[in-house]
Amino acid sequence: MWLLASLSEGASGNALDAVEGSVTLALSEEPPQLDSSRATDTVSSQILGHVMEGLLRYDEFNRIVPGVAERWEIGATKATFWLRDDAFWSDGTRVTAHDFVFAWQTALDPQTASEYAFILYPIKNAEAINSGQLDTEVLGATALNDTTLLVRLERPVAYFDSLLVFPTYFPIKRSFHNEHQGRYGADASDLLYNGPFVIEKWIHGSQLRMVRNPHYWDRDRIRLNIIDYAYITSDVNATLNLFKDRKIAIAGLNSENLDDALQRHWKLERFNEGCVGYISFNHRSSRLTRNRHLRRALQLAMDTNELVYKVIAMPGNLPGISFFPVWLQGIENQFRQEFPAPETQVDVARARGYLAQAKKELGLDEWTSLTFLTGDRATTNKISEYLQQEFKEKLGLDIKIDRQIFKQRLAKMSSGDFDMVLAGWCPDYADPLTFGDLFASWNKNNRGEYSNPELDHWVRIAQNSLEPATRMHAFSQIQKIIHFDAVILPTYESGSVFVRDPRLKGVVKRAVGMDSDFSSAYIDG
Amino acid sequence: MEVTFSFERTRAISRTEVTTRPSLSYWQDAWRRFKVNPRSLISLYIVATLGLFTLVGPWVWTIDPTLQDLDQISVPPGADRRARVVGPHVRWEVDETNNAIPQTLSATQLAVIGEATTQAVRLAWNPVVGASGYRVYRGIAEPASPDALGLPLIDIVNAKLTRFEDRLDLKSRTYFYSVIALSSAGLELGEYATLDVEVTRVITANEAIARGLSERRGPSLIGETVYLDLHPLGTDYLGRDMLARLMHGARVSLFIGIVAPFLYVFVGILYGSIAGFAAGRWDQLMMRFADFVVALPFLLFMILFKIVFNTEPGESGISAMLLAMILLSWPATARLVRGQILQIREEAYIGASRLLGAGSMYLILRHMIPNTMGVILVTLTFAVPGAIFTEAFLSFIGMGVAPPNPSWGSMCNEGIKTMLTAPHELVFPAVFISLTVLVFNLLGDGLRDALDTRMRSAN
Amino acid sequence: MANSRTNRHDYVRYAIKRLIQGVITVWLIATATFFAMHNVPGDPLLDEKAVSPEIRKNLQAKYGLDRPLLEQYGIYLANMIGGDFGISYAQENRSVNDIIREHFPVSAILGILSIVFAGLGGILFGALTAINRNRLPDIVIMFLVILGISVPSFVFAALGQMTLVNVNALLGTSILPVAGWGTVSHMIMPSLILGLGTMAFLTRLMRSSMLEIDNSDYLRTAISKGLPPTRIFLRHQLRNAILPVITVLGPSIAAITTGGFVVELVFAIPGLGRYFVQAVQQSDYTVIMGTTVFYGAFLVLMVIVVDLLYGLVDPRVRLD
Amino acid sequence: MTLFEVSDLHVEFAVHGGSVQAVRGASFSVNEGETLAIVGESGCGKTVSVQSVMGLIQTPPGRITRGTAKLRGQDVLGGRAANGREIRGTDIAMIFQDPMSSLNPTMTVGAQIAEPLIVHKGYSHRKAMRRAQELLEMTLIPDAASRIKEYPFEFSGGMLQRSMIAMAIACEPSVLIADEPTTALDVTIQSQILDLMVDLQRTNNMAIVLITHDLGVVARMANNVAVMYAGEVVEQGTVDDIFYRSAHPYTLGLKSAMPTNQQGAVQSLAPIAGAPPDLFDVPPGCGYYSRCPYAMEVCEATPPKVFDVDRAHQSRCWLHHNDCPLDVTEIYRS
Repeated sequence: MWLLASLSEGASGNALDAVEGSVTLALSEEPPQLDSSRATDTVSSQILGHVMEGLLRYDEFNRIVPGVAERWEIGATKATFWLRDDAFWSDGTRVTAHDFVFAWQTALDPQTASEYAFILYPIKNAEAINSGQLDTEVLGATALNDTTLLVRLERPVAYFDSLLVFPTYFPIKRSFHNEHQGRYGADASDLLYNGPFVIEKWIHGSQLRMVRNPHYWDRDRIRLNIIDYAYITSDVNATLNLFKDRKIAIAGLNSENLDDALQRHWKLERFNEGCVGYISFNHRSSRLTRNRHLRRALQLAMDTNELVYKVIAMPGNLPGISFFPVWLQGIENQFRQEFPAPETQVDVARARGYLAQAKKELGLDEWTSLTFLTGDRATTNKISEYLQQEFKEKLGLDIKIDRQIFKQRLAKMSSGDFDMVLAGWCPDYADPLTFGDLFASWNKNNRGEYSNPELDHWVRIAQNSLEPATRMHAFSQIQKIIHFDAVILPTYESGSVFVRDPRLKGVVKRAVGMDSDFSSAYIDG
Repeated sequence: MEVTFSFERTRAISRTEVTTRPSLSYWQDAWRRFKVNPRSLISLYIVATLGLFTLVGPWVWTIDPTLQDLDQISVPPGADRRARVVGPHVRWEVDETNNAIPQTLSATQLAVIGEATTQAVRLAWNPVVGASGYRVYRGIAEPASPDALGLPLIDIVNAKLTRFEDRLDLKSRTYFYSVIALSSAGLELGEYATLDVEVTRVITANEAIARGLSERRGPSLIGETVYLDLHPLGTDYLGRDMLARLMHGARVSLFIGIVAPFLYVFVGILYGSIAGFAAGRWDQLMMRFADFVVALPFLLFMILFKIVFNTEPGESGISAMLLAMILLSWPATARLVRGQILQIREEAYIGASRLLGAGSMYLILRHMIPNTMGVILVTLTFAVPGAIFTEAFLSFIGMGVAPPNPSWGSMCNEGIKTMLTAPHELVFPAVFISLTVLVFNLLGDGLRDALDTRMRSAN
Repeated sequence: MANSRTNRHDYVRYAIKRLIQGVITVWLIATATFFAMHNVPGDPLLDEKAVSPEIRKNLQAKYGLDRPLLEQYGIYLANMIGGDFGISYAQENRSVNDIIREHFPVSAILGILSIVFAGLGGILFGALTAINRNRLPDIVIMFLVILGISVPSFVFAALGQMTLVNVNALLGTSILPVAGWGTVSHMIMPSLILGLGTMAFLTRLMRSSMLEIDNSDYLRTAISKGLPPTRIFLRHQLRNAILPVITVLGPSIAAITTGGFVVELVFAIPGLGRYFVQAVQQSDYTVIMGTTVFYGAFLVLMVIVVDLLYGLVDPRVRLD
Repeated sequence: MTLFEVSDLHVEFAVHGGSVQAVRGASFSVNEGETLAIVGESGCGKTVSVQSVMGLIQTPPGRITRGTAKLRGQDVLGGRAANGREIRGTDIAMIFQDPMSSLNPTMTVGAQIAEPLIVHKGYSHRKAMRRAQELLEMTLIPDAASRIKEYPFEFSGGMLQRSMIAMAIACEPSVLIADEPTTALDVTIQSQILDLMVDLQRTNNMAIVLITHDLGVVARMANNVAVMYAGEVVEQGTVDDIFYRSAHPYTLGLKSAMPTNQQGAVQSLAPIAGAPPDLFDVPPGCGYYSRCPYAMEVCEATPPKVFDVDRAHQSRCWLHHNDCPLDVTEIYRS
C-alpha cells in the first residue's frame, strides 16, 4: 500500500526550488473530476488547464491566442480550425481534429450524462443529441482531415472563441479513452495529456504532482519543471500556517487573518474573482416575495457599501450595484463604463412606503416572517446575520435564517422552499451572456422562477446577434429590468487576497477558467 | 508522697455512659464532608455565579444581544469609545481628468483631502511619468520594502484618475497609505510614495440619534464628541455586545450542557445496569445494540431528526437536538456502568440482600447504582462539554440555535477564526465553558467523596 | 465447585461468536443508514448549476436511482457482500473501494495512535493524581484535564499547528511538519491533539478507580507482604484500576474516528473523516454507505478487541 | 530474650471534632515457638494495634503517637527496621480475617504466593512458582500443581485462607500475626486451619500472635494471653493464669459469658451489661469502671496501675492494691 511505502520520504521540501524549477502549493480540495468531458468545478478546471490544451488558450495577458489550432475563422453559421502539425499527446502520438470531434460527441452523449453538456449547445444538433433525439454522429463538428476541423453552428455566437477555452471543449483521444473504459480521468495513468504539464503522481486526498510535458508543442515557453500540490485542505488557517512554514508558495487569506499577514510584512496581492453574490427572490405565486414593492423596499433598505466595507471587509470585493460584474468587456472597454448601472441610495423612508404598498397589495394585516435560505460557509453566515438584523431594524421585517448544508440547500432552491436565498454566480465564459441569461424563464438555474417576457426578448437578441453594439444594448436593458423589477439584489462582487512568495513571478490570475495559471510562472532569485 | 486512695464501693452500674461524640445521620455527614471539602465549596460558589449570570444577568445588562454596532466590530474590551458626530457620507465627486502634466517619477504630493475619518479617507497625488494606472496600498506600519507595502486596496486603470477614497473597514488608528504607478501591463513602476494618516473615529448623526448617544438634534449635534455604547467584554464580528451574547448564550448552552447529559447519562445508567444485572444472553444482546447505536453516522441522523421534527426554518432546533443526543449518545455511559455492575454483581452483599427478598429493580437502584457513583459522576462531568460542542457543531449546519441567537459553542466556532487578531471573541466563551466544566468536575469530586460511605470515617 | 476459568479454547470460540454478532451489527448499521439516508432530502445528482431533465434522467438511470427503494437496497446489499461499494456520485470516476482502500488506513492509524496516546497518558496521569491526592500534582493535572475537555478539539488543532509554526521558525528548521501526511513525524502532532479529549477523560476515570481500590483488602495484603511500592502499583493497583478504563476504550474510539474530521482538515491529512462529512453534505449515497459500513466494522472490531482484552485482564469475567 | 515485643503503644485516629484514642498504651510480647493470643471484644483495639505495628493503617487519619515494637531487640515499628530493611513479609508475616477479599482477584494464587520469594529471596519466577506449589502442598491443598495457576475466585474460603497462610510462611518469618484468621470460616474448616498453624509453628519454630474474640480458640492455641479492653491490656499472663487464676473483673465477665462443655453442667450464661466506652471521650479512670461489679471510687477517677499478680501474670486493676479492703482471692475463686 502506498502509505507504508512512503513512510520514509515526506513531502517536506521547500516551497520554491530554483535549481529544480519546482513550486509547492496547496489545493483547497481533491479535484473531483479530471475527465474534461464531465468536469464542472474550478479545482478540476485548474488542474485540467495545466495538463490539457483546447483549440485556443489564454496567454499571460488574458488574450485568446492559438492553442492546438494555428489558424481559425469564426463566421455566423460555421467556424473552421486549422490544427498545427506539431501538437502531440504525452504518448508521442499527434493530436488530430478527430480527437476534438470524439471529445465533443462523448460530452453530448446522453450516456456520459455530463452536467456541462449545455456549453456545447452552440454547435449544430448538440442540444438534440444531448436530449437523445439525435445520434451523436450527426453533431455539426466534422474532421475534414487530421489537421482541419469544420464546425457548423446552431446559431450565430459572438463569443464562440471564449467557449473553446472551456474544459468541455478539450480534446480526448478515442483509442485511449476506450482502453480505459469507465476509468478515464480516475488516476494519473488513466489520462492522456497534451498540455504544458503531465500528472506524475496523484495520491487522492493528499498530493497531486505535475511535471513538464516533454511532448508539448510550445514547451520552450514553459519555465517551471514541477508544480507540486503537496497539501489538500480547505482550512484557510492551515494553508496560511503552511505558508508561514515556507512549505507552500501561495496562500489565500480571509478577513480574519489579514492583520496577522500585515504584521509579517508579506507581499499581499488582490484579485477580483469575477463572481457576483446576490439575494435571489422566490417569484413563485405562493410566496410574498412575488410582490415587486416588497422587493423594492428591501432593495432600498440594503446598504451594500456597509455590507462590503464593514462586514465582508476584504479588499477585492466591490459593493453590489449591478448583476453584471465590472470586469465584463463591453463594445470597446468595460461594459459598466459604457452602460453605467442604475444605482439606488439607501432611502429607508421610501422603502417603508413601498413596504406599506406591498402590504396593501398582498392583503396582509400583519407581516409574516420571511425565510432566508443560506449555505453553511463562514462568509454566508456573517452576511445573512447582518442582513437579517438590517431588515429587522429598518423595515421591522422578521427574517428567519434557514441554514442548510450544501445538497439540502440545493434541494430547497429547486423545490422553491424559500423566500430569499443567498446565492452566487461565477462566469463560465468571458461574455456578459453567462450572467445575462440566468433569469430567462427557460433557464433551469433561474431557481426563483422569475419570468418576464421583456427580459426573455432581450436575452434572445443577445444570444443570436453578432453585433456587439446590439448585444451590449440588450444587456443594458436586462440590467435595467433586473434593477427596477428587483429580480435579485446584488450584494457584492467577490474578490480575494492572497500572499505569494516574492521569488515566484509570472503567476496569472483570471476570472474565467482556471483561477491561477502557472504555465507562464518562473522563479527569480 | 503516698497518695491515699478511697476504696469505698460505689453503685457503678447506675451511671450510664453519655455519648459525647456528635452523631450524624448519613445525609448530615455527607453534607458536612461536602462542605468542609474546599473544592466543592468553590464549585458551589461558581454554580451560584453562573446561575445569577444566566438568569438575573439579562435583566441587569439589558443590551440586546442581536443589536449590531458596525462602528465597533471585533473591538477588544476597554477600547477607546470617543467618536465625533458627522453628517452622512457624501459621494466624492471626482473630476475625472486631472490633466496636470506628469513630471515626477513617483506620486509626489500624496495628500489627504479633507479629514481622515473612519467614514472615509480621501487621497490625491500628482500623476507619474509613464504611468497608465496606479495601485493604492494601505499598511499598518512604515513599509520596509517595495514588497511590503501592506494591503492592495485598488488598481486604478486610468492614468488621469489620481484620486482615491478608501472606506474599507476603517478603524481609528494610524494607516500608512502608499501609491505606486502601474505600467500598461499592470506591473509596478518606479518608486512608491507613502503617507501616514491618523484616522479619527466618527459616527453619523442619524446613527448617533438612533443609538441615543446624545440628546442634541440638528446642527448642534454635528461636531459633538459622544461616547459609543460601552461593551465591557468587547464586541464580536458584527459588533454585537459580547457580554449580552454570553448571557443569552448561557441559557442555550447550559440548558443543553446540563439537561442533555443528565438525560442520556440517566438512560445509559439504566440501560447499563439492566444489561450488567441480567448478564448472559440479555447482556450480549443489549451490548450489541449499544455497539450498533455508537456506530451510526452521527451527522446523518442529526439531520434526519431535524427533518422528523420538521422544525420551522429559523426556529431553534433545540428540542430536536436534545432528543437526537439522548437517542445517540447514551452507549458510552451504558458500557461503563455495565462494566461496573458486572463486578458489583459478584459481591456478597448483593446475594445477602437478594436472600432478604429484595426484587431485581430494588437491588439495582438501591445497591448497585450507588456503588457505581464514582464512574457515573466522571462520565457526567465529561458529557457536559461534549453536549455544548455538539450543539455548536450542529448550529453550524442549521440544527441548533437559530441565528441570530447566540450559544457558547457557536461563539467559540466563530471566535476561532479571529484567534490571532481578536482573541477575546474566543477566550470569553471558552472560559465560560471551562467554568461550567470545572464546576461539574469539582462537584463530581465533592459528591463522590461525600457520598462514598467508605470515606465516612476518614476526614 | 469453583466456576471454570476461561482458557484458550474459550477465547477462540468466544471471538468467533462475537465476530458473527459483529457481522449482524454491521448489517443492521448498513440497513439503518441506507433508509435514513434516503429519507433525508437532497439529491446526489443536484449541483450548483441545475441539470436539465434529460441529463438528470440519464444520471438516475446510470446510478439506478430511479428504481424503487427496496430494489435499490437489494442491489446495494448484493454488491456490498460481493465487496463492491459502488462509485461515488460526487467524484464520478472514483470507486468507493478505492476511496476506502486509500483513506481508511490513514484514519485507522491516526485513530489507533491517538487511542494509545490517550490510554498511556490517561493511565499515567490518573495514577499520578491518585497517588498524591489533593497535593500539587493532583491539582495541576486536574486543571489541565479540565482545560483539555472544555476547549474544543478544533481550537487545540489550530493552537497546536500555530505553535509548531513558531517553533519551526524559531529553530530555523522544521522539526515537525506543520501539516501533510507520509512520514511518522507527520503523525505525532495530529494524533496527540486528537487524543487529548479522551486522555483527559481517561485520567479522571483512572483517578476515580484508583481511589476506589485504595481501601481494598488485597492492597493491604500486598503491603503486609512488604512489597516495594512500584511493584504494588504495577501488579496490584494498576491491574485492578485499569478495568473501567478498558471498558471505555471501545466507545471512545468511535468518538476519535468521528472527531478525526477536524484534525484531518487542519493538518491536511488524507483520512476518511473528510469524505465521511462531505458525503453527508453532498448526499453522496455510495460514499456514505461505504464509510459508515467501514467505520461501523472498525468500531465493532475494536469493541471485540476491548472485550477480549478485558477478559485477559479480569479473569472473573466469564466469556460466554 | 523475648522474640517480639510491643511496649506502650498509643494509636490515635483524627475524626470530626477530635480524635479517637484507639490504643492507649498496649504492651505485649511473644517468644520463639510460642503463641500469644490477644483477646477482647470487637473495638477494643486489638486489630488496630497489630496493624499499626505493621504500618497498615492509612495515615491520615490514623497515627502512632507513642510506643515501640522490637524484634530481637531491633525497632521495627511501622514494618521497617531502622536501617530500612523490610521486615514485613520476611521476618513478620500476617494473615487476615476475610480471605475472600484479601487476595488480588486479577493475579493467580501461585503468583501471589511467589511474590515475596521473588522480592525478598531473589528467587527466579520458575523457582518461586515451584516453591509456591510446595507451600500449597504444605497447607494441605489438594492438586496444588494446577491450583497455583488458578485465580482466587476459583477457591473456597478455606482454601483461600490456606493460600494466605502459604503466602505468609513463604519466607519462613519468625513471627506470624493472625488477625482473626478463622472468624470468617465455618467451624470444621476453622479447626483444620488452627491445626495447620500449630503444625507450621512446630516445624518452623515460629511465634504466632493470634488475635481473636473466641476464648475457645484461645484455650486451644495460646501459651500466653493478653486481654484487651478499651484500648488497653487489662490482664496478661499464661493461658492457665487467665483461665484459672483470672485477676481482672473483665476477664471474669468474659469467662462467665462462655459456655463450657463439661458434661451435665447446667449454667446460665451471664453477658456483661453495658457497652465498652467510646474512646472519643476517654473515661478518666479505669475503662471498665462503668461495667465493673466491684467498682470503687478510685476506679472512677484514677487510671489503675499494672499490678504483678504473679511472676508473669499482671493485671491493671485497683483490686490488687494492698490498701484495697476487698478480699481479692475470694472474688477470683469463682
